[in-house]
Amino acid sequence: MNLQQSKDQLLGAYRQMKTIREFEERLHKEIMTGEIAGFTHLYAGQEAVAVGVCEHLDDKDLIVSTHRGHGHCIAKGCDVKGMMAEIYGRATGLGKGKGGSMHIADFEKGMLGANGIVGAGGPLATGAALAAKLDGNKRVAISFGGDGSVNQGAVFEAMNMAVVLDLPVIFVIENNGYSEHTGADYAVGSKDIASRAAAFGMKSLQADGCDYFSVYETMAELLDLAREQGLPSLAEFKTTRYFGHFEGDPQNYRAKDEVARHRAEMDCLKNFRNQADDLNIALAELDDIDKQVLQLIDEAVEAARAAPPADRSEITTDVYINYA
Amino acid sequence: MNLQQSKDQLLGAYRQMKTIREFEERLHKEIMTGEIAGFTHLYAGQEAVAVGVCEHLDDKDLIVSTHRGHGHCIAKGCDVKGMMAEIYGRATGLGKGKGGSMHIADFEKGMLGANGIVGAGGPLATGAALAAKLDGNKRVAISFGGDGSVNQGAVFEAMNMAVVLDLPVIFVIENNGYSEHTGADYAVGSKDIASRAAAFGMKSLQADGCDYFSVYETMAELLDLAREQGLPSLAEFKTTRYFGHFEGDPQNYRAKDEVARHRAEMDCLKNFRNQADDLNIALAELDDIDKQVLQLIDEAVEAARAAPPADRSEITTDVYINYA
Amino acid sequence: MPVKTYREALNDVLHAEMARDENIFICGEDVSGGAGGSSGEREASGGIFGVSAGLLPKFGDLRVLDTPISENAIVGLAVGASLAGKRGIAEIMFADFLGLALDQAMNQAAKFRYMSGGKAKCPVTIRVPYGAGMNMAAQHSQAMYQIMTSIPGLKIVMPSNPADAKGLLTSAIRDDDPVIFFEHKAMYGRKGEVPEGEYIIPFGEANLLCEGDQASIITIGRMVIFAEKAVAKLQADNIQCDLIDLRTTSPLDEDMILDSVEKTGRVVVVDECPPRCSIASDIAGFIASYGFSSLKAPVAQITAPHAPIPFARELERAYVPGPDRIEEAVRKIITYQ
Amino acid sequence: MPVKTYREALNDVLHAEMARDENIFICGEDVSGGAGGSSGEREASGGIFGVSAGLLPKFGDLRVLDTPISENAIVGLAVGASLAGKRGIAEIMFADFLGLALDQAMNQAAKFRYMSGGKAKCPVTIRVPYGAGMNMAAQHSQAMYQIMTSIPGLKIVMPSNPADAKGLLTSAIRDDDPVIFFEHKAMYGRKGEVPEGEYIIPFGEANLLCEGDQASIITIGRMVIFAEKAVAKLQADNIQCDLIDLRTTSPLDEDMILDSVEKTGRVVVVDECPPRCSIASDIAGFIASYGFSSLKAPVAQITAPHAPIPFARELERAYVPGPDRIEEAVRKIITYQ
Ligand SMILES: Cc1ncc(C[n+]2csc(CCOP(=O)(O)OP(=O)(O)O)c2C)c(N)n1
Ligand SMILES: Cc1ncc(C[n+]2csc(CCOP(=O)(O)OP(=O)(O)O)c2C)c(N)n1
Ligand SMILES: [Mg+2]
Ligand SMILES: [Mg+2]
Repeated sequence: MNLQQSKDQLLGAYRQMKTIREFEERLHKEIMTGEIAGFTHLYAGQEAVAVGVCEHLDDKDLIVSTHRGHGHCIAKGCDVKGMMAEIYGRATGLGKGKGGSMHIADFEKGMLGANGIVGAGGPLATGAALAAKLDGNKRVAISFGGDGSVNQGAVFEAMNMAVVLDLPVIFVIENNGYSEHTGADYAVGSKDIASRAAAFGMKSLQADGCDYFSVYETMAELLDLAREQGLPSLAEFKTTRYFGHFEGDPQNYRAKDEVARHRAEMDCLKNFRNQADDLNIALAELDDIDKQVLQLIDEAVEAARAAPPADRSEITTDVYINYA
Repeated sequence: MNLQQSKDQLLGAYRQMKTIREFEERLHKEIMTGEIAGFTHLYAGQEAVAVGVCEHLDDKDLIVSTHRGHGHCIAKGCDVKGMMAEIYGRATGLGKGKGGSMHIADFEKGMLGANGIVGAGGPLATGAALAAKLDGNKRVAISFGGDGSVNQGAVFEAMNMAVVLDLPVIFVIENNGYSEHTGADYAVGSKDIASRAAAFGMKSLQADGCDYFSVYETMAELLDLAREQGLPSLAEFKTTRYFGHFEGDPQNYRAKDEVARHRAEMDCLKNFRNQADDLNIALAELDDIDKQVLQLIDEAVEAARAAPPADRSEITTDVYINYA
Repeated sequence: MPVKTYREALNDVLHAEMARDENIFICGEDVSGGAGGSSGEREASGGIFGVSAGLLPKFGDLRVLDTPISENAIVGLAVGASLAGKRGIAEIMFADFLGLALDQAMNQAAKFRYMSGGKAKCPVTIRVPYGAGMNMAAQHSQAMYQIMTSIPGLKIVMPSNPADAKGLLTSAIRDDDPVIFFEHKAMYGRKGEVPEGEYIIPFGEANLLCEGDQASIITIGRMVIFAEKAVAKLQADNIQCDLIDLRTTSPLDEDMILDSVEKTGRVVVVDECPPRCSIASDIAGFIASYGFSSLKAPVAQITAPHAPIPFARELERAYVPGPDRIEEAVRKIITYQ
Repeated sequence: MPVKTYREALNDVLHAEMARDENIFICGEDVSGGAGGSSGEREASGGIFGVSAGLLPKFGDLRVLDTPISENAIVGLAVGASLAGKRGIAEIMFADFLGLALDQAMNQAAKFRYMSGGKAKCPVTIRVPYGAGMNMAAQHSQAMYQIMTSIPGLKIVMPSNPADAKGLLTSAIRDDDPVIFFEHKAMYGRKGEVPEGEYIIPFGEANLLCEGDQASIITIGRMVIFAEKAVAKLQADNIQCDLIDLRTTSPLDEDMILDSVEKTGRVVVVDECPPRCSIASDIAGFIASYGFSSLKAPVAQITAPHAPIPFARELERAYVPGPDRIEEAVRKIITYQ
């Protein structure tokens, strides 16, 4: 497939990936300070998937994300400062500090929320796809999920439902090799995620999730199926995560050098830089973006820190009624 | 495969099928009288599956059944009179009249219950198989389910779990073409049930569910896998039901002549009789059995009618505590 | 006013609302029935209780969706679409099956608006036939509304007659929050007068069915019918009660409850659930906390026993609270000193 | 007596019971962790809260089963095996995920014995880490015990300290009925004295933590700790209360509740749930019905508000009932005339 992307688009994609990376690297540091509450699942390492998928989408398209949602949010256009403020539990957060890291959403941007329930996004995305279908305007829905989520009944039901009702939903499975502390090859009976799609009667493709171009091209094909024929499909992207399952995870289940090796060999940003020449992009242009991104993240953290904490009076708003 | 069955076993199998058939035909009539409460799902037409499976099992093997459970119960050795009494809501019923048609069980016989929740049997049977595995005595577990049940998340989860944990459970899917008023080809996205097993990493076979021998031989192979190697598998049997989904169903979704055609062409008892000669069985022997069965069913109905109604004092027994 | 069955009243609303707003769709197992059947008759049933009859021929299979047996995905389908601008109506064939779909109702539908700081709305209606009385045994007879009432973010509705069925279902579909709409299976055939044209009953407004100052009978759903029978007998003995049909348990018409308790000081709460964490205990507790100063006698809680629902006729009849128990409870509390 | 954490106390019981009875197994997501990992370290975590640490090396992977993420099948696995002669312990990582497994708990485990007329037994224990207080937000902080308490056939247990954790988990595993065992996430690290050797606390026996005749504070789980703080402050002002830790909500120690109410006539119920159909309302209702004659003041229900659980520190802290609210409620009801 020859998918011409304009230079602007390419630089934009790089910027998105870099933004996600720095957002997460910075959070990883900030969490150590104890200033951030709750628990946080970082997306670093998987950026090419979120961005390779979302580069095809506009605000009318819908995505449903996971517990590891920051990357999807940024790729779908959520405001980075609003996200950071939310993670810090600030009144200025995208959810007024009520949702937190696992529940960042921006409905205006077609981002139907990170989700703390593994697998719940499958049915929700089929619903979003139904909305798209009813509107008849070629919108699509994406269900992001991990290798662990494909063992959840909800996801199987959703896949079957999507086929039965002919819904334009794509199940994007990010296979980072682990669900929490358990290896994907152990928990996925067939050891083969993509082939499960066939059992439900839909097409599937598998590709390298650490290469932006491979994700982008794979999605182009499946999105065409969804937009033009209204059909569901599944994409499995092999990828890796750089941090623990959640912050604080000692990762005893991973070989000592695994992350370092993946960072060295499978890094999506490096991959992109390595291809810069072929793309007619000067490394200096990328360096510039890097600087801008770092500044943005700095500003986001500063703004979050300076922002007022979530407002107590909001505890009982946004839910329909209060009882004595 | 050449599976020699003794004449006694063959006559026994025929008797079982005939008992199920007459049990259901009789219930179909009795329900009209209004004497039987609740709603009842009849198994007539599918007898070869229950019997072809259960002929391989003894009391130590475990089965989990469905809302359409009478056939499985009889085939697994439940007392026919106790069953009839249960359906009549009598104190002498297998569950003292507390369970009813959809919840007949006999744990001594390895019959872990009919079940009103479509798909719930999948996880339960994997659990039963785990018990068998822990005991290490080559017991197996069977999960009976319909073509509708294979769209239920619980069943998918169970299949994956069975593969991941290597459990000796066989998912027996009786594809009678319908889940309630909906065709199997509509609701099963892939239109192919057996192949779903592959998605979970287990073997599957498909066979004629209206022919006792075909069921029996298919199961021999899968049971071998389960007993000798401890592995799960799936069998899909194509079959048909002679009555409505539940008693009272006008069956508008079925072609007018479908049941008559199936009764004429796909009947498991007729199939068996047609092969009697080859099996060295005289039709008179089968006629004898028929008579005995009819008498048994008569007696069961008479006994149920004569039995005392379920005992009110039992409303709050068999559950651990009463509150004011 | 025309006389209709509860089923017809509900069916009328579905027709009227789907005609009014093309964003509304309905999904569930066999909501039309007949998909993939050999007769080719595309609407074979219109729902196993007939509530969705005629929708498929009128609104087509894009908006009337027969689904596989996948309760969690059915609710998720309706929720997801409702987050994305539609108004989904999902049918869960028996309330008992909410056990499979609770995540989508409780962790998804109920929480989106809150978690997003008010950015999301989720105008989904989940219709659930519920209740005992038809000998459908332990897994097809549960009320379940006590469980759903305990979940913040959901509105819980249970009409006790055809007119309310109309007014409340209309409100449910138009509501911007998720609503769990309980329809009692044993009431589908019941008849009653139903107002013509648009008819809306707001949530949180209980219905004072009759007035009296000796006791307050507070109840919901099918229990209202039994309470009415009890009231008739009591009236024959000149015992006059307030009879309150709560209509919705969440929101709850706290004012009407407290006003009535203030007047009578004596309360019988009637609930089809087993006793623990039930609507009966919830209302009794509410009164113990907020109506205590008016209370002159113990609150009588009439509930099912703490046991699963038995199958046999004799057992189920004794299991489900009936008019006699209500009547007896009233007679007892009005003499309490 | 040795001092142990709540986590250690639970872990000790799992070790002791699995050693005692080879019919016991444990299953759940990452109960050992490390299956299929690249380090080859087979027990990578011993449960994300560490409660099942050391079991895999000791009892092997036939009895310590890491499962896929399939909550409904996890509970079903344990239930099915328990029907077939084993004693299954299933871990559902967060109580909130019961929304996915409710069918197996409610429609299966809870009902088999009854539906079979007493022929079945289902000695399964479902362990569920629960509760707010760690800023885990709306889908990882719910209590859920009110929902489970409403289901006949289940026993509901929630220890408030390490010793009770030991005594109650031992009872749960040995019980022939299904038990939902709630472990508060914020208490795993709490220390306390734990009796050595076999230690069993029977279900349905509440713990009277301190005595006083001015008010009865009735509570459970982590709220016991907050109630103890309130009591300490009240005692400083010479206000003496009964403090009852229910330990199990089903069965419920009705006698201890009624005895205390008879003595004090004034009650504060403290519950981590939102108000509706909660344990707070359940106990308040129970007292309104069965302890009314002793009651001298409104029953104060201290609960979370009717809202999902917010994320931010400031919000969650204000959301969860704390010592101040309990103290204040006691001060208020003891002066009620
Ligand atoms: C229903 C449910 N079960 C369990 C969990 C706990 N949990 C959170 S993330 C996770 C692993 C998910 O693995 P995967 O889908 O591969 O996503 P990844 O974390 O690798 O991004 C688990 C078990 C949960 N949040 N929801
Ligand atoms: C969880 C659940 N959903 C729906 C139903 C209602 N129901 C009972 S049987 C049935 C159809 C089952 O179809 P299938 O599995 O093919 O079995 P069959 O009736 O053909 O034997 C349905 C939808 C149920 N009992 N349980
Ligand atoms: Mg993963
Ligand atoms: Mg079928």
